[in-house]
Amino acid sequence: MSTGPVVSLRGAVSLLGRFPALAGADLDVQPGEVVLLQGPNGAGKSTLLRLCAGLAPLSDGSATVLDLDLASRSDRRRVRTRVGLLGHATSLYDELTVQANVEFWTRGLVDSDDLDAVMDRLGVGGRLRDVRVGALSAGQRRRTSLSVLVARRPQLWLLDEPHAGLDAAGRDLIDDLVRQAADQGATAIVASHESDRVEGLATRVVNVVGGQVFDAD
Amino acid sequence: MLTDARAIALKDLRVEAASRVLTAQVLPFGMLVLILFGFGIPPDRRVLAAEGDVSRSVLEQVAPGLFWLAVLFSALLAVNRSFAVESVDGNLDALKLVGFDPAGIFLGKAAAIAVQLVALEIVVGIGAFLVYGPPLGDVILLVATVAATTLAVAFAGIVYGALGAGQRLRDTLVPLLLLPVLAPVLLAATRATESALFGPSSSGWPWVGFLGAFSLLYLGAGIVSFGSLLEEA
Amino acid sequence: MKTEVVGTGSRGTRIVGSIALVLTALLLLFGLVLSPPEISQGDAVRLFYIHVPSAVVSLYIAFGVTLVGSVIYLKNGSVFWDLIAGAAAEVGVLFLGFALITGMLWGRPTWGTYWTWDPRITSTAISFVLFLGYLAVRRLDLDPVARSRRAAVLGIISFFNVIIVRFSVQIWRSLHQGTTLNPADTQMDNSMLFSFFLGMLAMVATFAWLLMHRFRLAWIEHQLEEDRLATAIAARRGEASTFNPGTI
Amino acid sequence: MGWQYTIPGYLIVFGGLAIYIAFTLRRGKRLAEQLPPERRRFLD
Repeated sequence: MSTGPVVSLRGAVSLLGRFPALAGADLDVQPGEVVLLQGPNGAGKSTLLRLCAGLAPLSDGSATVLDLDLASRSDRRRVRTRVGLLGHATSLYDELTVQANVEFWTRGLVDSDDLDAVMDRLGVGGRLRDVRVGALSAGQRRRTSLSVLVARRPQLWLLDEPHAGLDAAGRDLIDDLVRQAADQGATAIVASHESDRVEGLATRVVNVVGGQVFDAD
Repeated sequence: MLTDARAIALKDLRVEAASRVLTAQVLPFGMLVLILFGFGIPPDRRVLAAEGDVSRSVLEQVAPGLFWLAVLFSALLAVNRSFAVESVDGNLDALKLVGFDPAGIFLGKAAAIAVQLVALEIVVGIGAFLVYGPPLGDVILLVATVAATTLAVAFAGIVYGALGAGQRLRDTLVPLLLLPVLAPVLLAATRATESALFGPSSSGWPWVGFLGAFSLLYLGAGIVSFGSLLEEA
Repeated sequence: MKTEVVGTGSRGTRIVGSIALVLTALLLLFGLVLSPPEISQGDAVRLFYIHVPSAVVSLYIAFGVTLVGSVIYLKNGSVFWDLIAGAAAEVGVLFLGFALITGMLWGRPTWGTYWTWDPRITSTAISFVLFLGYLAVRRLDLDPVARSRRAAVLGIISFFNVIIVRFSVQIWRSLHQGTTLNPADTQMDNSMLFSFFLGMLAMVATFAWLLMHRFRLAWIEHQLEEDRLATAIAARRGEASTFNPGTI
Repeated sequence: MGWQYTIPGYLIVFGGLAIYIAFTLRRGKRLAEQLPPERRRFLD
C-alpha cells in the first residue's frame, strides 16, 4: 500500500454538459481522514464527489484517487469499484425487493452472513427484505442503498448529504458507520449542510465555492 | 463477462415481470398495430399471388411484413424501456460503480430483450395468423427466421439504446437512429417469412443467413463498443 | 509564407476552389450544351452527370472520411479528426440529398415514376437517414468528449450500415426480374462519357473544397467554445470572491 | 425530351450548393472575426 494521499486534485475542471461545475479544484485527502465539504447549493460539492468516484469527467487539470489516474479510462474503471458513493439517487429498482436489490448490487461478492449483518444493522433486514423497494419510505430507500455501500467495504467513502431524509436514529447510525470505517483505515469525504453534526465527526473541514476548494479557517 | 450478463439479464427480466409493462402495454400495442393495418389496407381486396394461380386477400399477402413491422415498433418500446429502467434513479452510474463488465451489461440487456421479443412474437404471431389468415408452410424456416431476427433486433437495439442512454432526447433519438439500421432486418425477415408461409422454402434460407450474419456483426460491435458508449453516458 | 486569412478561406482553399469552379463550368458546358441527348432517355441523361458523381462522392468518399476520422479519433482523441469526421458527414449528407433528388427526377421520364424500388435509390434513401441520425448525435447537449466519442462509434457503425443496407436491398431486387432500365446500360458516346468524367472531377473538387471550409468552420467553433469555456470557468471562479461563509 | 426534369435537377443541385456555400462561408467569416488572427491558423 502506498502512503500517498487518497485523493489528489490539481486544478481539476469538470464539465456538466457545457457548464464548469468544478473550475480548478485543488484538494489533498490523506488516508484515514474524514473531510467535510461545506458550501452553498450549486457550489460543486456533488460534482467533486462524482469526480472522485470516476463518474464526472475530468475535463482539465489532474486528479488521482487511490493512486489511480482519473484521466486514464482503465484507471477510472478501477477507481469506481474501490469507492462507495452515496449520491442523491438511491440507484435501486423499484420493482425488485430489498433483498433482490442488495444482492444484485453486491454482485455476490459479499459473504451472505456479512450482508445479513449489515442489512440488520441498517434496519432493512427482517420483514423488510421481501418488500418491494417502490413501497419503501425515502429513509428506508437510503438505508437500503447505504447497506450496499457498507457491505462493499470501499476504501474511500463519498457521501453526498447522507443525513438527508433520515430520522435521528438514522443520522446517528451514519455517523457511527463513518467513524467505524475510518477506524478501520478507510477515508471519507462527506458533503453536508449539517455542519454541526459532521464537524464532530470530521477531521478537517473545507469550503467548496465556485467550483473550487478552500481551507476553512 | 458471462456471469455479469446473467445477473443483468435476470435482473431485467425480474423487473419486467414485476412491472408488467410488456404484458400490459407492449403486447397490446403490438396487437393494436396489427388491427390498425387492417384499417389502412382494405381487408376485402384480393390480389393474384406471385405463384400465379392463387388469389389471396391483400392483407394475407402482406401479413409477413405487417407482422414484422408490428414487432419492430413494439421492440422500440422495449428497448426504450430497457434503458428507462436504468435512468430513473441513477442506476446507470451505479452499474459502472459496482464494476459490471460493459460487454456483460450489453449481453445481459440484449438477452433480456430477446426473451421479451420472443414472447411478443409468439403472441403477436398467433394474432397475425388469426387476423390475416395466411397458410403455414415451412415451420422450421419460420422458427429459424424468428430466432435470427430476434437476435438481430436485440443486439442492434441495445447498441443504439445505449447511444441515447441518459439523454433527454432519448425517446425521439433512438427510433430515428435504430429504424434505418433495422430496415435490412425488416426486409430479410419479411422475405424469409414469406417463403416460410407461401413457399418456396429454398428462397428463405439465404435471408436467414443474412439475419444471422447481421446478428453476429452487432454482437461484435456491442461487445467492443459498449464500454465507450456507457463510459461517458 | 504570407497568407491572408479571411474567414475560413486561405490560399489552399482558393486553389481548390478555383479548380472546382472551372471543372463545374466545364461540366455545365459539356453536360448541358456540347453533349448530345441519349437515344432512349433523351436529355434526362444529363442528370446522370451530377447524380452518379454526387452519390459516389457522398457514399464512398465523404462517409469514408467520416469512418477514418472516427477510427483515428477513438484511437488518439485528436480533435482534428473528430471535426473532420463531422464535417465530411455533413457535406456527405448534402451530396446524398442531391443524389436522391436527381435520381428521382431522372426516374420520372425514364421509368415513368419518381420513385421506384430500385436498389440504388432505396438504399440511398436509407443511408441518408442513417447519417442524418449521426449528425443529430453530434448536436447532443453532452460534455464535448462524451459527445465526440459517441459520435465516433456511431460514425464507424453507420459506414458499415450503409454497406449492409446496400447489400440487402441489392439481393432483394435482384430476385425480382425485370427491374426496368439499368443505368449501366446507358448508351454513351465519347462526349457523354467525357461529361460524366467531368462530373466526377467537379464533384470531387467541390467536395474537397467544401470539406476544407466546413472543417475550418468547425475548428473556429471549437476555438470559440474553448474561449467561452475559459470565460465560464473564470466566471465560476469569481463566485468564490463574493462568497461569505456566514451565509451557509 | 427530358429537359423539364433536367433543368430543375441542375437548378436544385447547384442552387443548393450555392446556398450551403454562402451559409458556410458567411458563418465562417462572422465567427472568424471573433477570434484573434494568430488563432485562426489551420493545419495548412
